[in-house]
Amino acid sequence: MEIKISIRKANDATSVIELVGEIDVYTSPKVKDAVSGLIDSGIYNIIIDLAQVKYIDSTGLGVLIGGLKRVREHGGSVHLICNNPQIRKIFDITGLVKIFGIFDTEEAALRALK
Amino acid sequence: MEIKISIRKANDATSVIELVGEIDVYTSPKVKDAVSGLIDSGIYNIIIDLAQVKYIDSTGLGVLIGGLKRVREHGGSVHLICNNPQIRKIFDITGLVKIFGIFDTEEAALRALK
Amino acid sequence: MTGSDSIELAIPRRAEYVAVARLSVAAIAGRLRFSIEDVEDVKLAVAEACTGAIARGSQLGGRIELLFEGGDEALHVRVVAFAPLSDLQELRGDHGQGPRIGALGSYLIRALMDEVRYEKGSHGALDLIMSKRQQFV
Amino acid sequence: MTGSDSIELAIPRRAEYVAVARLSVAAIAGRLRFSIEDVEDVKLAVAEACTGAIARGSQLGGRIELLFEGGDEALHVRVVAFAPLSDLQELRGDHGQGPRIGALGSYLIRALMDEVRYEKGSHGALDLIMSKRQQFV
Ligand SMILES: Nc1ncnc2c1ncn2[C@@H]1O[C@H](COP(=O)(O)OP(=O)(O)O)[C@@H](O)[C@H]1O
Ligand SMILES: Nc1ncnc2c1ncn2[C@@H]1O[C@H](COP(=O)(O)OP(=O)(O)O)[C@@H](O)[C@H]1O
Repeated sequence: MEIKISIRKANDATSVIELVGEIDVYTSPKVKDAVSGLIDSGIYNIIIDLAQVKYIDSTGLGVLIGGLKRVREHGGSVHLICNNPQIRKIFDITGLVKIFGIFDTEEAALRALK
Repeated sequence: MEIKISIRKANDATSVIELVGEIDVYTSPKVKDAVSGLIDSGIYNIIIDLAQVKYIDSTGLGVLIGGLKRVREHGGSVHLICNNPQIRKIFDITGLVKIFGIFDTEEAALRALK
Repeated sequence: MTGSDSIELAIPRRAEYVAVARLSVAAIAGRLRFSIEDVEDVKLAVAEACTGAIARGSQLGGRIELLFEGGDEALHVRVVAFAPLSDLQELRGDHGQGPRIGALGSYLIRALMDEVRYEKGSHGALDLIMSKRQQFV
Repeated sequence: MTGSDSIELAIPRRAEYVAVARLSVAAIAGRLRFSIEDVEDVKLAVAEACTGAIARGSQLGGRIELLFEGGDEALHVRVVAFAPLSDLQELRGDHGQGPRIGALGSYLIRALMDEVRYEKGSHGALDLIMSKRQQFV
């Protein structure tokens, strides 16, 4: 019932936020802080690694959407790493699969940025 | 919240009951039926494999104790396979560690029967 | 579960307790032998309902009360005092003016459950009632 | 959790619902940041209390009511109408005659929790009250 957040650079222009745990109304403010902090520091290409996220709710989706809106103002992008079928289903149901790039691996997400 | 039970012969005199799941007041009657059935069929050396059991309560312990009492009348034994620290703790707390043989592997349990 | 088999859960109307509701309903749906996928659906729908009750119901008292009932091959969940009566039109999709609260959450509840409705409850507030039918494969 | 942060759970007094109580209390203890080992302890103790309530309380109504309260660095659990009043002596360890019901279960509850007591509750039955202190490592 917690979330672990770690951030690292993939290259000069791109950072990866790795999330481990569950993203819900209690934990999503922490995710929002991490995303906002990165954007405030001038990083507009963000890969969010959801591979170890077992649960995401509408507040978590809202944080991802909010981040995407902000980076787009700078010509940036938010790509997601996700191969959990239950999580992918949530992106399908909400139609968010059409606005995010969703990839199985970090390599695929990085390739799509080039 | 379910229990899966499978029974197989280890040798002519010994059978292994493999349990997967949780043993509580709801599922322990099924375990009891399996143990009783084996004893009724004349098997008095029983290895109960708890390696994939994540939870056991007093009713589950009661079934193991009941089985042990019955096989002892025939000079038999009940050996347990268990390396989950939480489950071992329950056997420690209740003192049952002194009446059952508890082993890390099936090989060790079988060797102890010789 | 039959009529007398209902389960009640009351938690503080606060974000940190939504996980308790989520895990409790997962256990209930599991007990009813819902498939793993359906358990996940019900879990998310109940969590979204609690999240909505937190956002909408700050003036409705400090607790969220959930009633679960199984039977006729479905799980029925009532969220007591989910929202003030004045939210009814907006919740029914008749937007009116002003921003919509938690539109994504409401959308997910409707997508994940088989039936969703609102009813005037005993406390002069709206209850949210939702049902998930069991799939037999 | 403070006073107003209590959680209530009512389940049918039947074996198949003990798992629901177990998973709910695990979520509650987790939320209170109990260690994984302490969560397991509380989970088993609450399950044993429900199992005891099923064995002892068949005449005490069809439901088991559990009240959880966190605070002063401990989780307090009250099992309402755990047993009939006539069980008090035996529960306190004064065996009397006759066989003891669920001695192993009571023993585990005492071993796993920091405090266990019985109290005459509002329904003319015994409530079981147990507490687990939080370990700070
Ligand atoms: N399918 C979608 N595609 C794009 N944006 C969306 C989609 N669904 C919701 N949004 C946007 O995501 C944000 C958060 O949604 P929601 O949780 O419904 O709102 P709120 O924060 O008001 O509760 C809003 O800005 C909304 O416009
Ligand atoms: N530490 C122990 N060592 C040996 N036998 C035990 C121990 N604890 C309990 N037993 C036996 O295990 C059986 C089941 O225990 P328990 O669950 O307390 O009884 P009940 O079935 O009456 O509720 C009883 O026969 C009891 O005598």
